Amino acid sequence: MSISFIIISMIILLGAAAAVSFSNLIHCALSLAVAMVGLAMLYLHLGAEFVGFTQVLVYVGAVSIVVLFAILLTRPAPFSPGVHVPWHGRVTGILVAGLVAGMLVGAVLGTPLTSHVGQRVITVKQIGMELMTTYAAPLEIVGLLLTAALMGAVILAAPENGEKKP
Amino acid sequence: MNELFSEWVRRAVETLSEMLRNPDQAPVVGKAFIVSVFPEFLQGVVGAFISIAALISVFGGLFALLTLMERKGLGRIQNRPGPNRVGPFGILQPVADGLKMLTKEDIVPFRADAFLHFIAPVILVMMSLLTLAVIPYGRNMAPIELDSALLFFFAAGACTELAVFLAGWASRNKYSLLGAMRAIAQMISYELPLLLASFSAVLLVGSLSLVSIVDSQGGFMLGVLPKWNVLTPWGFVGFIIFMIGAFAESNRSPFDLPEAESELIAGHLTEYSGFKYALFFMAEYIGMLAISGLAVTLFLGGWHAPVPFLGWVPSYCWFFAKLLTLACFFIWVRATLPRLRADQLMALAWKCLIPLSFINLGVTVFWHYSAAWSFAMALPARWGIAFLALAVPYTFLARQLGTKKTFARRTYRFAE
Amino acid sequence: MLGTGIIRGLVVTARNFLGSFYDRRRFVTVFYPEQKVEMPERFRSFPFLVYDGEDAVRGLRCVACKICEKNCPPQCIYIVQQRDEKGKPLKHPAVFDLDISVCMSCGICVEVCPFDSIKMDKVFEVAESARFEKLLFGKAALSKSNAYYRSVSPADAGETDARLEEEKKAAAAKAQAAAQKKSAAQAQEPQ
Amino acid sequence: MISKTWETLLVVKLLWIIPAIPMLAAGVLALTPRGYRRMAASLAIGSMVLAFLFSCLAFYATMIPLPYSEAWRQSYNVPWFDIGHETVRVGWVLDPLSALMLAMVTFVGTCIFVFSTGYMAEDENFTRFFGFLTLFAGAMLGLIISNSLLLLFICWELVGLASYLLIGFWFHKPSAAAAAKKAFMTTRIGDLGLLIGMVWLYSETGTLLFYDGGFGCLETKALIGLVTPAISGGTLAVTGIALLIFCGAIGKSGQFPLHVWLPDAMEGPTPVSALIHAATMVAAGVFLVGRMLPLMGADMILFSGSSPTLYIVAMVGSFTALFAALIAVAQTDIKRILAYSTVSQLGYMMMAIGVGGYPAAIFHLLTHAFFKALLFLGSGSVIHGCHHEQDIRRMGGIAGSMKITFATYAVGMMALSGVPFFFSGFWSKEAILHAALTWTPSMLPFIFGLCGAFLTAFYMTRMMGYVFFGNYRGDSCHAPHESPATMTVPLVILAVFAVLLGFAGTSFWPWCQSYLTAQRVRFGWEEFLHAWPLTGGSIAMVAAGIGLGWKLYISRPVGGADAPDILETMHPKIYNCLKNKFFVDEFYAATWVRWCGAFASVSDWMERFVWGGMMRGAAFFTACLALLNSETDERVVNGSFDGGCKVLKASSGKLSLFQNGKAQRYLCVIGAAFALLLLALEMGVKL
Amino acid sequence: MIQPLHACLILSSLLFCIGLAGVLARHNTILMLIGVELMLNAANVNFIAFWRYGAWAGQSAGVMFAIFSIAVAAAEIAVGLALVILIFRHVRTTSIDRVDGMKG
Repeated sequence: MSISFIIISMIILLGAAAAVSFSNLIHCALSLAVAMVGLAMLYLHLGAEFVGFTQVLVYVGAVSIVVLFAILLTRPAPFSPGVHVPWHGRVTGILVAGLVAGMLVGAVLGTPLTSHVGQRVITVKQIGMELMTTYAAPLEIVGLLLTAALMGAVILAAPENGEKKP
Repeated sequence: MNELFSEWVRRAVETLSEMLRNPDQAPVVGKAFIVSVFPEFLQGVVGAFISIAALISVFGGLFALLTLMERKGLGRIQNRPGPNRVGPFGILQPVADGLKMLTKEDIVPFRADAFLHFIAPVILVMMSLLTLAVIPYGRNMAPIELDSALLFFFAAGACTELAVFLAGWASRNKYSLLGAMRAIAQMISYELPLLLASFSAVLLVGSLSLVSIVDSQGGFMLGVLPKWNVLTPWGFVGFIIFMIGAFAESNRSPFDLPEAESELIAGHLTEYSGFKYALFFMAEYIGMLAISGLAVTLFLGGWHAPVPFLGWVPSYCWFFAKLLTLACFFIWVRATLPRLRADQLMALAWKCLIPLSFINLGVTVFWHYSAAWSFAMALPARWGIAFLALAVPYTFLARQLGTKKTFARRTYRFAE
Repeated sequence: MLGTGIIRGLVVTARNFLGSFYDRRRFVTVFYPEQKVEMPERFRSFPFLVYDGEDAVRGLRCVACKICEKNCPPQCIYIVQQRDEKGKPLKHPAVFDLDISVCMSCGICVEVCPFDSIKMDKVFEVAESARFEKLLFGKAALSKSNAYYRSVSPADAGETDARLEEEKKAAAAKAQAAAQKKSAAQAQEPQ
Repeated sequence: MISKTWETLLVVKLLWIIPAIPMLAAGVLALTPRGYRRMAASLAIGSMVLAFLFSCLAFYATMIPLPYSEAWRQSYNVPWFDIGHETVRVGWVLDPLSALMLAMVTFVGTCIFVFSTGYMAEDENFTRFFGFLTLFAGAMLGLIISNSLLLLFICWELVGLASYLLIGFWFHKPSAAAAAKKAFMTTRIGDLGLLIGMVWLYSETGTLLFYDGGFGCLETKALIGLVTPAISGGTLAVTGIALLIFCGAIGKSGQFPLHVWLPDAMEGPTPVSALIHAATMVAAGVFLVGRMLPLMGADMILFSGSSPTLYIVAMVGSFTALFAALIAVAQTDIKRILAYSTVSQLGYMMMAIGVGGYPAAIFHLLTHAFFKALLFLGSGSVIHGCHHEQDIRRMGGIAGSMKITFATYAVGMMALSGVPFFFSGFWSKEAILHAALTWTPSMLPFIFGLCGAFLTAFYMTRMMGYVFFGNYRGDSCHAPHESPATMTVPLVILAVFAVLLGFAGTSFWPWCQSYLTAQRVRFGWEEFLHAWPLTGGSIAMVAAGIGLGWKLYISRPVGGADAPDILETMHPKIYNCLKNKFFVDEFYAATWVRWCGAFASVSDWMERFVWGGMMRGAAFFTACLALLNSETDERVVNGSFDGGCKVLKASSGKLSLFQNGKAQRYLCVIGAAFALLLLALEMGVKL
Repeated sequence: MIQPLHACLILSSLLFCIGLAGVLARHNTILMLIGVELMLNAANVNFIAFWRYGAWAGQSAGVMFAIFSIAVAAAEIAVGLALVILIFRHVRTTSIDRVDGMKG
């Protein structure tokens, strides 16, 4: 475990924690982007170059933008009554999450695993070959899924007939 | 101690003579020498720092030069001399501009998100500079040789969208937010043709690495014509699509809607002043240079010489010559074309460029497979088929873009 | 065909670019502080007061009638009439202030002046470091000789001078006639 | 002289261009707006002409390797995709069969395309029509050249699709829509057999390529593997596969049990009937059987020289030939007569393959394509001239006003009837009958074929009599008129070929047959003289048919539009039976459709009464139990009821907290349960 | 000294639990979606970690899974946010607590 790993994990964890705890939604989405950049750095650190750059391209370049748009599109009407959030709901959630975290960490630490020490590299060419041979069917299915998701999202979010523009 | 010093001097002299003997590799040799001075564990860091320093100084200089060139060039095109006061022929104008920007008051609007307001231009500049890291500037002169360099370029480019949004949102100004939204919509729309156009080069080379893409463009056809991608049908169309996308991505005229001064004050830049504004300016110019560098790398043969007998000129000179040519083209276009309307902008991207770039990808595949043709008229046949496959859809797409609407003649009513 | 228009536009700008190097006549600008554009005859900047002769005080044509002050749309003129020891008004302004920062160069003061004493200048380089003090021109700063007026706008000045001459002549003739009449009357009276 | 490398490398490797050109045109036409009529027509015809030129090149390439020492066949295979560890490969093959078919399809197609520009000139969906036509042409060409059963099947389905689209081209007519549906579904029945046969073949041989340098499924190695019981697990396999594949051919070529769709398919535009339902697509079944001939005849080894598969093929074919010819005698729709004639002629081809006359079958396929396309186009011209009237009883006497059409139609009629010596149909029919005569297992095909020849001559003469002779019986306001040049020029070209083509396969100079079997063509009168008795017999049959037809329909002009047919007055019962096509459709309606309905109603009855009754019984039983229970409850537990009720209410109130619609509450429980599960697992691991 | 594989796994479990906490404790649907994204990414970290440190040489399944997972996550967020916008149009709020009825 190197210093860079610790720094990267701090970025990821702090970014993630910020993403779920800020009260301003825009700040949350931006923190999510920070966490995603951290994750990309982690992938680079682990040698998965392609995944790292894809992570940035997809999450920072697309997903966080979409989230930001959604936030701007769903701002509550002015003078709407704020939602009263019961404190115990929050505490229960955090407690349950903490419990799960404890269990998971315990499980991980309790499992003997050996780490492979040498460097592992996967080139883009290899990935491309794999995608076109072994993973050809998943690739097609993902393509289909993305198309379906695109159309589904458009149909869902498109204004219905006769609906007045907000 | 003395011996050590004399050894160092001897090696320095050797390096210098090597650099003089082989100017093509001079920067590489020089860097290697400087790095070798430092102890082993520092060498990686020092090498990186040298690259960074070189990049920032060169591109900072280019930025300054470009602002000057832009102002002079625009002036000439409009029959004015352009800036000519500071220094001989006004060449110190960028310095004066910089000083002015530095000394201006930094205004942060009341109720603005101060931190985000500050961080947005920083991220923008950072990401623009990051994109410079993977471009091969000369033989053996890519700062980072990545296997997926093109992906890196676009990943870093994608982050600029976020920065633009930040700038718009953090300003708490409706003009800023509108401008930012426009900018994001435009960037996302034009990223597709940009990516698709560059993928045609990737498809043919079979690698995302910019170094190998440049390497594949070395050599000459028939002894005179360079094997640049732009000199193939798919490469030519790809280059044009790429350049249109590049204009839009760097928010340059005629795609400068996000900062349209006459409609949106200055878009997401409205609430920025002083040095932050200068940073935005710098990011825009560096982004423009970076994307021009990518265009040079993908389509214009990178650092390869255009004619065989000029091969002795150092490779990086060729790269920067091509880069500056493209930058001048940017300025030229800015002086020529008026700004598009928002719907025209989107129609151009989605109805014309994206279909065309898909067709271009198909033509690239055809080109790749028809390379094996060996009969007598193979080359003209390839050209002919590729030309037809591109020109016919182009005429159709272009025709349906042309607006058939005729607007009613405007009438003016003067005060009586 | 999409694209041909763009190319044509590029050719036009390129022609302008290259033309700007070999054809100086294309240039619409001059190197300003060194070179200056010859101002047109009718150019006007701000008003000034004309005096005849050498003495800026006694030669001043202004009689402090305040017509210009009343007619000035932005009201940038301020006039105080001079009075002698007894308080009797004299035909001379004690104070004539003109706020350059307010003046809009409309020239109405010139139109209404019955004495041709206020005229439009051609000096436009009036930038100053202080906004209120230095741009409020007083009588001394405003007074300029008729010779100067003749040098900045010769046609106008010539016309004005000629008319003044005419009037003077007419006045003299009238006076002469009156004198003759008077003398004639005086000559008849003794009889 | 062009070198060997040139032809192998270029022609075979680039054979895919031939189907690709019309396919590309179809793609462009699919995107073309309605208004671009001229562009659509020129694009379609241009693509066809281009494909024809390339086909000529391919045809030429197959002629080069003469002398015919061995079968000239070149195939080129490319890997398509990987499934697991298997690589699926497709390819194309160039041999005399595919070269001949290519040339025929592209040539006839070009003629019909040109004809269509005139025939469809007033149609609103002109561009769509040409889009479908080019799609069909591309798929058909792909079918012809494909060297893989998989690729062939894909193209096979594509031509089926194009046929469906074109039959239902005037889909606003309910009859056209129904016919399209019928055609599609009927052929699907056969295609199911083909698909099963294909899968079976793949599982037995491990390849779907026809020719693969000795490893294809039609080559010796695979065939030996198929017929060797020790390897393939049963002698049934080869016969089963062959018969299943033949099922596909039956469906597509309209052979006996599945012929019902073809006459109905005449609802489509006439050029479509000419191209798809006469000349090319329906012949694909014959082509398939011809292509798979090594497989079809492979069980010959098992059954000591006589193949049961080929026996079935011959029987089905000969029966269809006679059966359809009989029906054609009593039809009154001009296109339907031709459709039944097509079915009959396809039966001839099938029969020829079955009796071992494969080259005769293919030769007949070629000649038939030309003269049947000619006849269909001629009928289209007649229909066009008679203002879209298709009933032959309302025509008549138009020979004078439509001279070119009449002349070309007469050529086609004589070719189809087998008028001796100068018409192509004579020679091809002769070759088939000769093959049938020499077939030892049975004489039935020969007899059926001879009867069919008689009937063919008869019904064609009848049709001529109805259409071109006598008086015009249609609407007197509109006189029939000759069609424009775009329609008559293709007719003339096709007529010329309908005559000339016969000389490529005469029995004294059987060039076509020799070319197909890769033998040197020999000129000699021996064959001709040897077969003279047979020839004389068949000429006599044809003469009898024509003479009878002449006597009944031409020498004595037909009375009026509503007058009964002469045959009807002579034998009303038989005529009625023929007129109703032997009641096959009714038979299907009475059997299959009825059975399906009956099965559905049986299921319904079962649902209603048996399962429902059981349910009701169970419910009744439960109700009884409940009654008993309530009695007990009333008496025994009444005292403690209130208390129990209270407890229930309280606990349900508590329980309802878990079902409150708050997603996060649910998630919390899930998370907690997950944590507990992990805990349990960890403890378990520790223990 | 803790093994690198363990470190990665602990990082991913913590990330997962932060996402879980976000989903459980926050009432805004968009924030819940952000939490789900974090959880998905925690899974991705596991894939990459096992690819990098696992004992099975020559396998690229981890990287492939991560790539597919990113694609699926992109689809998920698109549809999820479309749903959120749709719900917002009906009930004018993005709070999950208000979305407890089966009727719009």
